[in-house]
Amino acid sequence: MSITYLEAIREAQSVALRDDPRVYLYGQDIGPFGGAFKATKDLAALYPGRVLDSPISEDAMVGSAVGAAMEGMRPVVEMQFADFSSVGFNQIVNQAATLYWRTGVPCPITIRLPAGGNPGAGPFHSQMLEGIYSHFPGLIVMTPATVEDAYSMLLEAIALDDPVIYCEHKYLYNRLKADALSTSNLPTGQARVARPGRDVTVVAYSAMVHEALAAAEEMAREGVELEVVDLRAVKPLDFDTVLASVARTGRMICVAESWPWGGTNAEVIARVASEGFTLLDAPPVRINSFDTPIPYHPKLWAAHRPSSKAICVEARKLMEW
Amino acid sequence: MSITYLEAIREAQSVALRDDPRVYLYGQDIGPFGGAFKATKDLAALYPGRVLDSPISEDAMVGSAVGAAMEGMRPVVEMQFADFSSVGFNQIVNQAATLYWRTGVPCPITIRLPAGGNPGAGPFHSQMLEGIYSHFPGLIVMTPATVEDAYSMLLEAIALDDPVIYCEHKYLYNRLKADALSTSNLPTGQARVARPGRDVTVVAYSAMVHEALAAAEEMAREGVELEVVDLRAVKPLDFDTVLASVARTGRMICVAESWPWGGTNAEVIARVASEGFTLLDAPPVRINSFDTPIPYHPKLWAAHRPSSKAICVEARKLMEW
Amino acid sequence: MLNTLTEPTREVMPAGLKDQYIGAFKWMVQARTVEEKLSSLWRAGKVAGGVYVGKGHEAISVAMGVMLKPGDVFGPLIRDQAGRMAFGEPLIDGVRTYLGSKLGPMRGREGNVHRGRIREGTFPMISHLGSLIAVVAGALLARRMRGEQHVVGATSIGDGGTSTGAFHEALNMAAVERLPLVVVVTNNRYAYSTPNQRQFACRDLVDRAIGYGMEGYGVDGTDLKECLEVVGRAVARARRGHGPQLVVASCLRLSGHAEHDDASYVDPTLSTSHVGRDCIKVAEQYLIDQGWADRATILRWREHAKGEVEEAVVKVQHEPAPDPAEEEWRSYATERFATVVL
Amino acid sequence: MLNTLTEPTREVMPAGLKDQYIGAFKWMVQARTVEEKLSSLWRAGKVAGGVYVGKGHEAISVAMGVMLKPGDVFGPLIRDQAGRMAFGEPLIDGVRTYLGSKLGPMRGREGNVHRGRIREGTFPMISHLGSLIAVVAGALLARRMRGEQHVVGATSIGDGGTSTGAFHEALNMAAVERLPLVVVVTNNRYAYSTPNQRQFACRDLVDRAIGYGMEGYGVDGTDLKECLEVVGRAVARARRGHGPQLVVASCLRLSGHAEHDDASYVDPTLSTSHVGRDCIKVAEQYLIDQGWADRATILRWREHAKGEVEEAVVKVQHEPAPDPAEEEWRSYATERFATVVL
Ligand SMILES: Cc1ncc(C[n+]2csc(CCOP(=O)(O)OP(=O)(O)O)c2C)c(N)n1
Ligand SMILES: Cc1ncc(C[n+]2csc(CCOP(=O)(O)OP(=O)(O)O)c2C)c(N)n1
Ligand SMILES: [Mg+2]
Ligand SMILES: [Mg+2]
Repeated sequence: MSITYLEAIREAQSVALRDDPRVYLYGQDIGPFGGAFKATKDLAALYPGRVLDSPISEDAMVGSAVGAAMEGMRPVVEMQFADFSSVGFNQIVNQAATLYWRTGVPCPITIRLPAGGNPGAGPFHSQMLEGIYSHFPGLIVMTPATVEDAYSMLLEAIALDDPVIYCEHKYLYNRLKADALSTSNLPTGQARVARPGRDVTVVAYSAMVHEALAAAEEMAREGVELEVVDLRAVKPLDFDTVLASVARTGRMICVAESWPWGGTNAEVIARVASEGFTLLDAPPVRINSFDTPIPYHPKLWAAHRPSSKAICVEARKLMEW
Repeated sequence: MSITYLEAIREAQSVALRDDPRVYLYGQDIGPFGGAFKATKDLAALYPGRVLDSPISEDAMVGSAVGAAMEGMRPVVEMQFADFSSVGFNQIVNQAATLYWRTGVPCPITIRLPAGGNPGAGPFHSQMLEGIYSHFPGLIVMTPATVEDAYSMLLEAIALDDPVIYCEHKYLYNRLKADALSTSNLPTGQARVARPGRDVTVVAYSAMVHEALAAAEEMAREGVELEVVDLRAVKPLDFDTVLASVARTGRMICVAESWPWGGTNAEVIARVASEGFTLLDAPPVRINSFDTPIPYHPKLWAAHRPSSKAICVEARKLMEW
Repeated sequence: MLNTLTEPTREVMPAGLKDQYIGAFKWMVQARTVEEKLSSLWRAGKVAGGVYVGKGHEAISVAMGVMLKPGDVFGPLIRDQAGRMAFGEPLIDGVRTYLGSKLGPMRGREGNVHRGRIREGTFPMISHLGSLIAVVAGALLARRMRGEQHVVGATSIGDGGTSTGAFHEALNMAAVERLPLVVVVTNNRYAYSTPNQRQFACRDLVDRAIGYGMEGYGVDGTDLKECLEVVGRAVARARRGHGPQLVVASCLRLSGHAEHDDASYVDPTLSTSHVGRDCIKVAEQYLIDQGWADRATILRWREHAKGEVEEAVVKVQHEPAPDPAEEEWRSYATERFATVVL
Repeated sequence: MLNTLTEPTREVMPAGLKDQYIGAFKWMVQARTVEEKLSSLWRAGKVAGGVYVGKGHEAISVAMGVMLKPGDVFGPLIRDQAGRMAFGEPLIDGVRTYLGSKLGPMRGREGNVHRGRIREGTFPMISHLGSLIAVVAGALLARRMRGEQHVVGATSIGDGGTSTGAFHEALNMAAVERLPLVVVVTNNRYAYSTPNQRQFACRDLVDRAIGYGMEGYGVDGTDLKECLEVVGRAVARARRGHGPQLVVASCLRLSGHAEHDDASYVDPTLSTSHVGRDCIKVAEQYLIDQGWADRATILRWREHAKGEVEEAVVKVQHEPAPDPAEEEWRSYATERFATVVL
């Protein structure tokens, strides 16, 4: 049996619906149609009355999920694209994120953000917003890079008592396959060494993990070992794993598909600089998309987005530093 | 003559309305009433038909400003509180910020965000969102800390051909006074050494500049010299001034009132670590508000927010490192 | 669309109208009394932040609290002190929240009107106008999914709040889901300083109802009896499965937006017109005309309310403020993230 | 509220109805032709991203383009190929944007329907539904402030788009400012896969007009003549200072949401009902019935359209793609920030 990243997301929602009567799904076209990406295929039929088509009302989608969560439900909201969460933004960062702190009542909602770029997707169907949501207290932000994590982390997101921004990368939907779904897996808050290596730590998450692995493959041929750390979740960040790796390698490249100002790369580098001041033998390197909207044309898009090639270039520079 | 930070903001708008027929103001209660904070006092009477009360519709307020800017106007939108920009968020980050890149037509709008905490203001009337807006390509984010900057930077914001998020700190409104308004001033994109010092660079902006200056005053009594760098604008960041200062002191503390994950502090530290790797003799220090919503009670608020005391504590540690 | 503006129906008026009316009136007096006290405390510098009173809103607000039952959901807004207490919020909750007592429902983390007790069905508002409506709608969706029958949710919004996208999305969603939601718009003629003509261009906000496929009612917000009848009817119809209901109450804000605001912008002709009537005075006259109470009795009620308020304030003033050192500074319910700052 | 659903008025129908009708028809054919071509290019893997066609929307869309004048503002949405061209967008703009030509108005930065020429009055949409309406409103506000008289702005939205907060805020603001804005809601029964009954609960979306204090019209979107009359009337009334106008056109999306979508969810009874009519076939029959054109003539028009489309496509296929190395990667208009990355 082989299962894709996208199927894993569907499977996790199916299992959650099966095992927990408090779970329901809400989003545009997720009912009989099965969702724009088919992440809820057949679920409306399997779980009648629990997979609901919403109007095009992101604010009310999230707001209503918070109200349902107050009543003990565990809503899973699908944004058709991560980019459209910008119109549900207020309910996410002010209503959902603050609820537990204000009232002591948990807000166990999961908001699925189909995120990240694909050729031809353009500036409003490609965004990576994990750095935006992580800035707000009260939100957990997951960025699974593997089929196994897509599955186990979504189940965990639904089980957690806090609001989770679950960033699923559209580029991985059908490109990633696994033989089976891990029933047990690392919990959120623990990063993973995706590939061990002696020379340079490459910190990545979501689709960039695979660019990092490709770069590691290429650099290996040149005798340079990259250690790839998959953050898995960007808030909370597992810092011990990053520091331990940098302690071994003394060099760090942070790769993120999001825009350069602030965000996860800045957060990771700032913390390494502060908490691991003596660990780095060379300047930390940051690789992001360019500071422009995400271009439509595949050629522009490919240049705008960090690539394994760019990682290799920086890795070589680091080795010569 | 003495003028407050708030009066400087009013004055700048008055001058802009007087000198440029393309300028108009739009926001809730800014007309005859003069605004929740009186930042537009008397302007509706002075400039009939150009200072308009808006409905409580932040999305449409910003969206309409973009449309007017396309037609060559220079709208200034007042959010009643920065926190409410969360419901105008999409028009800011997706409509306004991307316009020039998409079309080559500039988007000269200014969005005034009365930002930052005051005792008793609570979680939704106190937010600092400069780190959120800076993440998005196309936005300029200003964070004036002085009466002079409040004035000259607002005039500059209105004159610039790009959308500007102008973060004015409510705590400074009536607490800061100056004798006169500088007619000439540093342009945005240049930071300012607010106080020179030999030992530790303290990077700050907005209200935190004054906590830093107070800390510098106190540390001076202990024979430790803090050099206070006022960033003035957080996007674009003037990095040369920061690096030059760190090159002198070898130690850095970054202070920001915003939440700790990401944001300006992380950005500054990440860049110093990358571009000034050899300059630091001690780990860079980050001081932010706590990672919770901003509390209502003045006692909690005072503890939640970075203070000169906290800066002194960190400065002493750094001197012993 | 039903519009009972002209002839309120008696449909849901119980035999016990008198008791209901008197009970509601007492809450109105209690609300006015505690808010006057909080205002004076604010003027004395004893309240951090603002004080937002419901002067002129008491009749429409209390009608919500009176018509909802225990087990229902209530999403009060800025000017719902009367409705809150009628629905069950203890008087002391408001006092504690305004004075920042650690023992209050918000523990000093939130202040003034940003309070509630979710488990008791009173949802705490965030400041962003309109955003609470979808939350109440979601709670009703959850109740339905859990198979709970005949639950109603009511929530308040102002004339200004109707201009928010959140208001629109939530009403439309509630209508699509046919939720038992009662949305009460209190048109007090101003949003802070902004008059109706700068806020909307329709003849009457009740004309929004048809566009959502909701039942809509206009009501004279200065007349407690009509408020009880119309809100009572809307709540009853929601409970009986007729879907969301829109009630638009007409009144005037008889205070500044908050205590700092002298409201000098209010059109004086409004103040002297029908909408400018003080709903408490109107109700008092009605009680007397009906022979349900005499001035002496009403005075006793007032004195009683004063006494309770004074008692609450004195009690709260001796309660501890939150201590930053003891504060857990915790944003996450998940135990293992409790101490994680980043 | 005006509702001309039943009896469209002739008020603004010029003597030259015949020429106007024929001109509009040709644009409809042109639009259908180019979109069919783009769809086949997409199936052949020659278009990155999606292809969104206006099949079934041509009549209502073209009516906007025909009724607006040069100097007016147009905010087309997903399915407005016909209206775009009628308002003046060159055929090649769409082809270039879909094929990512560097020479297109969006220079390969944006694709498909996200295109426009602001200086010519056609505003490019971002993807977020509803967000363009306020932009068009703002442009009209600016024109008024600059003292320009009799300018009209028209913009499109779908049945699904009416559920956005942005739609509500923009219509309300336009009504408060009494802007000459014509909002055309094309109710094609589905928002992607979502049917009307999961999108709204009112009888007819035109019932939203009264809640904004706008004039509202229903129109049969399958009947070009009625579309021209009703949109013409709305545009004329907006131009004459009667404030914003809401036109709700009734039709069926005769395609998938995008080319990848087989639209198998569409209720077959709708397809065979009146709204399922193909507005181009209906118009063709009308031309023949009126004796304004015979089949041969119409065929010639089709062939002409095909020729122009083929020509444009061939031309564009030989045009350069954007070169990442030459791309300026610039987000800021301000010269001194042009190179500042952070
Ligand atoms: C989205 C949003 N924008 C702005 C504000 C600031 N604000 C608080 S109350 C208020 C006026 C509200 O007027 P209305 O809705 O009529 O209620 P009223 O105060 O009259 O009872 C405004 C503009 C807010 N709370 N939320
Ligand atoms: C705010 C927002 N949410 C979701 C989407 C994704 N989306 C794109 S088109 C579409 C359906 C639009 O339906 P409708 O408005 O009826 O227009 P139609 O396609 O039928 O012409 C959706 C949900 C979006 N573009 N914007
Ligand atoms: Mg009001
Ligand atoms: Mg549709």
